[in-house]
Amino acid sequence: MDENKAAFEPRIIAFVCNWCTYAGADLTGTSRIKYATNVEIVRFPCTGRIDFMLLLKAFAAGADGIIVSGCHPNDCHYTSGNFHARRRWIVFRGLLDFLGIDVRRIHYYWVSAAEGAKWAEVVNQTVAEIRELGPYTEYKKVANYIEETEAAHE
Amino acid sequence: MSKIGVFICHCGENISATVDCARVAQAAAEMEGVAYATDYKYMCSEPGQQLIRQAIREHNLDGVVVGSCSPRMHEPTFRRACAEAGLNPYLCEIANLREHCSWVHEKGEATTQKAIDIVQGLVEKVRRNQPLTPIRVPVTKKALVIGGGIAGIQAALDIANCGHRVILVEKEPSIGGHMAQLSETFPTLDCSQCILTPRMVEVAQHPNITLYTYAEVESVEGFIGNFKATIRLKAKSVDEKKCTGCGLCTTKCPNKKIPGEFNEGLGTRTAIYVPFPQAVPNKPVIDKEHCNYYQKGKCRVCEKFCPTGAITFDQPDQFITEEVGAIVVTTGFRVLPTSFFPEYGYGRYKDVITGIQFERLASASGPTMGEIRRPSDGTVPKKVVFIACCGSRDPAKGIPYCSKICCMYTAKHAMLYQHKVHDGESTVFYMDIRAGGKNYEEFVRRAIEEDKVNYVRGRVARVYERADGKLVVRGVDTLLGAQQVEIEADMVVLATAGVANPGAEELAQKLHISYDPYHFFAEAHPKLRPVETNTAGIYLAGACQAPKDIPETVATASGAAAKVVSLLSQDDLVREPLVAVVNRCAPPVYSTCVGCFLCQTACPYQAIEREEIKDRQGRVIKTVAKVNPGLCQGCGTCVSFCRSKAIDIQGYSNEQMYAEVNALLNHE
Amino acid sequence: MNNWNKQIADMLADGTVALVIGYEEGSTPQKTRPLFCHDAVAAERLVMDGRCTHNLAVYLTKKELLPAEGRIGVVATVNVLKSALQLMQENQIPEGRFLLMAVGPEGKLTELPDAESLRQYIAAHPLPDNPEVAALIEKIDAMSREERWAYWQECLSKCVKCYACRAACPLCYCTRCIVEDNRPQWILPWASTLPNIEWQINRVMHMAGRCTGCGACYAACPLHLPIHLLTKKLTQEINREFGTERPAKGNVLSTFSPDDKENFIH
Amino acid sequence: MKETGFYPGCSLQATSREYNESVRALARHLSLPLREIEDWNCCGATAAHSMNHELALALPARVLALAEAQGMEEIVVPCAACYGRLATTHHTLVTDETLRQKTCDTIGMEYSGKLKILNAVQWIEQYVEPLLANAVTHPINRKMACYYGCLLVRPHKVLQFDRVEDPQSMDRLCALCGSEPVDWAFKTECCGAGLSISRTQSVGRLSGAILSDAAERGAEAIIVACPMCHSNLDMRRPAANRSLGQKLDIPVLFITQLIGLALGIPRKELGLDRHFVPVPQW
Repeated sequence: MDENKAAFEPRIIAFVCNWCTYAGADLTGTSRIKYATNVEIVRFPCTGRIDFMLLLKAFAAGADGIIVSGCHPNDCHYTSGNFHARRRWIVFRGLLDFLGIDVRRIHYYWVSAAEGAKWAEVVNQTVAEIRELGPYTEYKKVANYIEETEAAHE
Repeated sequence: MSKIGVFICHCGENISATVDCARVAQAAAEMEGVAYATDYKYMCSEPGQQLIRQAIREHNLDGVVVGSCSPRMHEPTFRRACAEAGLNPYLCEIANLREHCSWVHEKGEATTQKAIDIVQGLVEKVRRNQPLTPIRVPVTKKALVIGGGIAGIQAALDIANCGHRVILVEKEPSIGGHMAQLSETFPTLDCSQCILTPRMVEVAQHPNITLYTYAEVESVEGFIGNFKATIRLKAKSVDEKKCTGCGLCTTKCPNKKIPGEFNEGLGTRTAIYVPFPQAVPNKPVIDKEHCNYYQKGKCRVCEKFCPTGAITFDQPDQFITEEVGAIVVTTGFRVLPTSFFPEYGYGRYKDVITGIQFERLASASGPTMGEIRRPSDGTVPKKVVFIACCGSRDPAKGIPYCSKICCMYTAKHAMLYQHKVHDGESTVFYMDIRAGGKNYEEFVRRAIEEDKVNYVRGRVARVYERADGKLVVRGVDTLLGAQQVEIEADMVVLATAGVANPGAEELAQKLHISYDPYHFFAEAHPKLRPVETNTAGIYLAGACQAPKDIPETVATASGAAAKVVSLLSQDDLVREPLVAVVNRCAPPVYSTCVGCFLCQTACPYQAIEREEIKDRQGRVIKTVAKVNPGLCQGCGTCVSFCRSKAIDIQGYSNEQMYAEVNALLNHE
Repeated sequence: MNNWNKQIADMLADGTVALVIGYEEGSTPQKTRPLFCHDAVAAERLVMDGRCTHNLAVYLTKKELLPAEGRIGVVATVNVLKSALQLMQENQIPEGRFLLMAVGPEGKLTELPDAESLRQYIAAHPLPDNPEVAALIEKIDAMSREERWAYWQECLSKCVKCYACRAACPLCYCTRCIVEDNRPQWILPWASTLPNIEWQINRVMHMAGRCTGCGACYAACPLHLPIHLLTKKLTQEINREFGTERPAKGNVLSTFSPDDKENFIH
Repeated sequence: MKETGFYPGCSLQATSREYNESVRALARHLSLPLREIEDWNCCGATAAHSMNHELALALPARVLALAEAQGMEEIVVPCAACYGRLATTHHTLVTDETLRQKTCDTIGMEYSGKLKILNAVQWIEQYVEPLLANAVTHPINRKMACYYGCLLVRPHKVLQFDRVEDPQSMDRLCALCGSEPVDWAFKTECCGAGLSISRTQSVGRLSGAILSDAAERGAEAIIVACPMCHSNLDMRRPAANRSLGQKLDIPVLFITQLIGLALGIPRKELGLDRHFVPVPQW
């Protein structure tokens, strides 16, 4: 990997459901599979609980990338939370793309409680791809209200 | 200003090998709102827990973050420790420093920094945690069992024997279900009625069981522990108290040619009838659709002959309501009729029958007294062809699933036929033989090897009646190089697919339980919660879930009964308070919920109800959503759907999650 | 006086309705404006033609503007009817409270007393798609992602957060809008690019499967920001992904199909 | 009246000219406009789709694209084999965008998939049936066995036409012509199809079984809507009779011929004189 790219360590937030992906990530741990440190996990009861606003807030707070992951279709602990989430993401993603928000920075996965190895792959792959994309400067720029106003004055 | 305590566990060396635990504790001590932070070798050990309890008391902590293993491991342990020190257990959160950090990263600065971030996220979250109390739901100690087949009978008896009261509702005039129709049962060939009827009698005599036959569930309201069921008692036109069950009326009824349901149309019954001799209760009902008096206004012969004056023509349907704490659905299944199959003659050929009709022919109590005779002319068929998988495993027929019981009962039928007609010839067309079960494979082998049943692996394309009236079965033998075979048969028995009962969908909607594309009721979890539904307090057993044989049906019935008994043995139901709540606020707003109720379909548990907010005069000011904490399972789908953020979920509230996300990213 | 004006005047006179909401001549000949008729005399001023673009359905949820008792007539355009039907499905209009009426080409007044009649009338009177809107969306779709971002950033940086788009929309009827929720403060209250973008994303997501495409949001925007393109695009996406049929109960986002297709979840 | 495109295919130019003639006679008699697709080619039946998937799509796709380019909204394809190929290709192309693009590239033409493809029976149901009640002047009061064969209703998933195991559409049309459809068992059995030339004996056996069941049920004619079925039941009658050891003279008519007769169209115009087994005067 070239030196400059390696210098950038992306900040990534993972929104995961408690029953599948959180448990899957636990299994990665118990299996002692190593992965990149860039991802911080937030635990939700279900992907159905993940508010699209929280994704936007993560970007606003400085995330360079986001992982959303839950139970595979038909495996939801609450039977249909992931189906509701899937619909929400289909619509949301289309809207973000139309607005020019970089949808390549939001990665969606199904990771079950048995897929410890997959979780490590998911993290490493996402980190690599976001590293390739570089920091999400354009979003950070509008997120910073003060800098933005100052820029306008100049 | 909050006073959070942070406790970093080394987990021996499991965490401390790669994470600098002391530095994490140090960093935590400097976080806003943190009053105390420390690290310790084994936080889950008794001294470790004591350390937490002591710190809570000494520093008056109002929140705790334990940085340790996964919350899925020790969250209950640490929450209990907090509770012991007088802190509400829901004010304790676990930072997963082992599975999500120390075990998956190498030793280094980044790893320690990540641990600090995780702790920071949870500190911010816990600052916004609310003390919660477990939800208590009172339980009505009575169960409703819907359907009086073997599953319902077993479930009712098991529950009743544990000392709880049971209401058993059966829509037919007698309990017994399909099992009462069967001749012998595989793989032991013991007589079905001989093992079933004693249980039927036990139900009737059990002091804890109230039996309503000829009755149907009209509606169900309420939730776990607190259901209210309305039951329609269809008018039997016979006063059960006066009727002695002498049966004189059934011998006198002039309308004798009605195809009997119990004999699957192979025998007849009268308009006033008892479905079968061993029926429970053994008292007749009048089938209004076929009764001369109800249809034409004249007759009343039964009334004239009844020695006790039990006939009550003007009896209306009655409605009763029962309050119950749990419901078991055991409504069973049915098999497709032969008219479903155009390729087998659409039910036009009298001697093409279903498996259940064959059961009646083979049954000693059946229309032929157990002799195998053709429905068309009453002769003994010398050549019988059995066709397995009629409809089942055939996506073109809309039934891609395996009906599971047919392989076994077809083997049994062929065997019974060979036992009864010694010079008979039987052929079974099959796709695969699925004989998984105790002594099942041996049973099938016996049919093939000892009873010389001719098994042909292949599908039957067509059954047709030649102009001379002979049935011709045209199929293929795939083990003989896909050769076409044509067999003349005196009788053809179709192992037609087991399908959901008509009305299953309607009942599911009444009960708010889900069903699969084939209208079989859906389990809460196919493996780990096989007798529960998605609606708490409603359980399933038997073939209403999918075709099942008797042992499996009885096993699920006892399983469902165990679930019911464990529920009814509690005075109160205690549930985790991690449920959704619709906000309430001061007048004139009352709640920021605008009552669009679009959230109702987002809830998989029908937990969202309507609540009317009224003024002092009782006028409705506003109708808003209300989450029934007895039903809510805490998925939070409604929370992220609600536009005005009027619904929030305890334990994962908007404020908490927002704060956690921000805190995780809030450093350079 | 048109025949239908007379009919409405009669309804007001005999108390069939307590109030009629419709349109009257505006301050310039090119425009009409909303009119609240409380008596038969005022009914003479009611007009109905192609200039009536204001979505009157926005008043149906404003209790403070409506009489406490009695039925309220609405002389409606198809857009008003579509919004009213949506409001009915969302439990916002009490059954029988409003008498929706449409005026046909010959001045024939059609009463639409219930949801079913509304549904039929709307189905029989499809509104043509606005080719300009479609062309604009196509133009933006054709841009590179960076160009789209630059376009919207530039565009929405001008928003002054007056919330006229919200006020004009009949379906933005929440008692407390998410922008007024400060626990947490989902969207910063001041007008600056990011909060402006976040507000629009929220507004549009909340319209998913509900927006009737009347364009009132755009018409109300004092800065003429093309925010209606967002809702229109969303509706297009929803129609493409889940079909044009809306669920009979619930909403596009509060229902699902196990067969929903996407290509981005791995 | 809307014009319907017409794809005759090779059979209707050769062995089944009477099918072509009778379809056109019906259209003429009832003033139903038909326009033959210009420059049509072989549908590729049997040979292509058992050898080369790409070719099997490209051949029918060109026909479909031509029809579309010539401004047709729907086409009628009387030959059941052609119909099967065209309808299956249409279904494949509209459900698989990649294949559609690839096939369009191959043929160098565009096909949007908006075309509606009718078989003869569907065309009759849509245009002829509504007129029958008034137009039937010579009801044919005979017993008929309607034989659908394998191609007309299969694969059901693609064609979505009639009941696959027990089709009824021709039975209904027969009744409208004054005939009595018989209930029989061989409606969709195999006639031997393309083996007509290579294994005449097999065709004789299979067709023989069909003929004998129809005859035993009292049918006075067999009604078909497929040139292949017609050839096997009519032209291969000697082979069938040999296989049966009988001399069956039950005639085989196209559904269009039966309707034509009921409408009083002269036998010559319907091509009834072209059959091997003579059709009696009814």
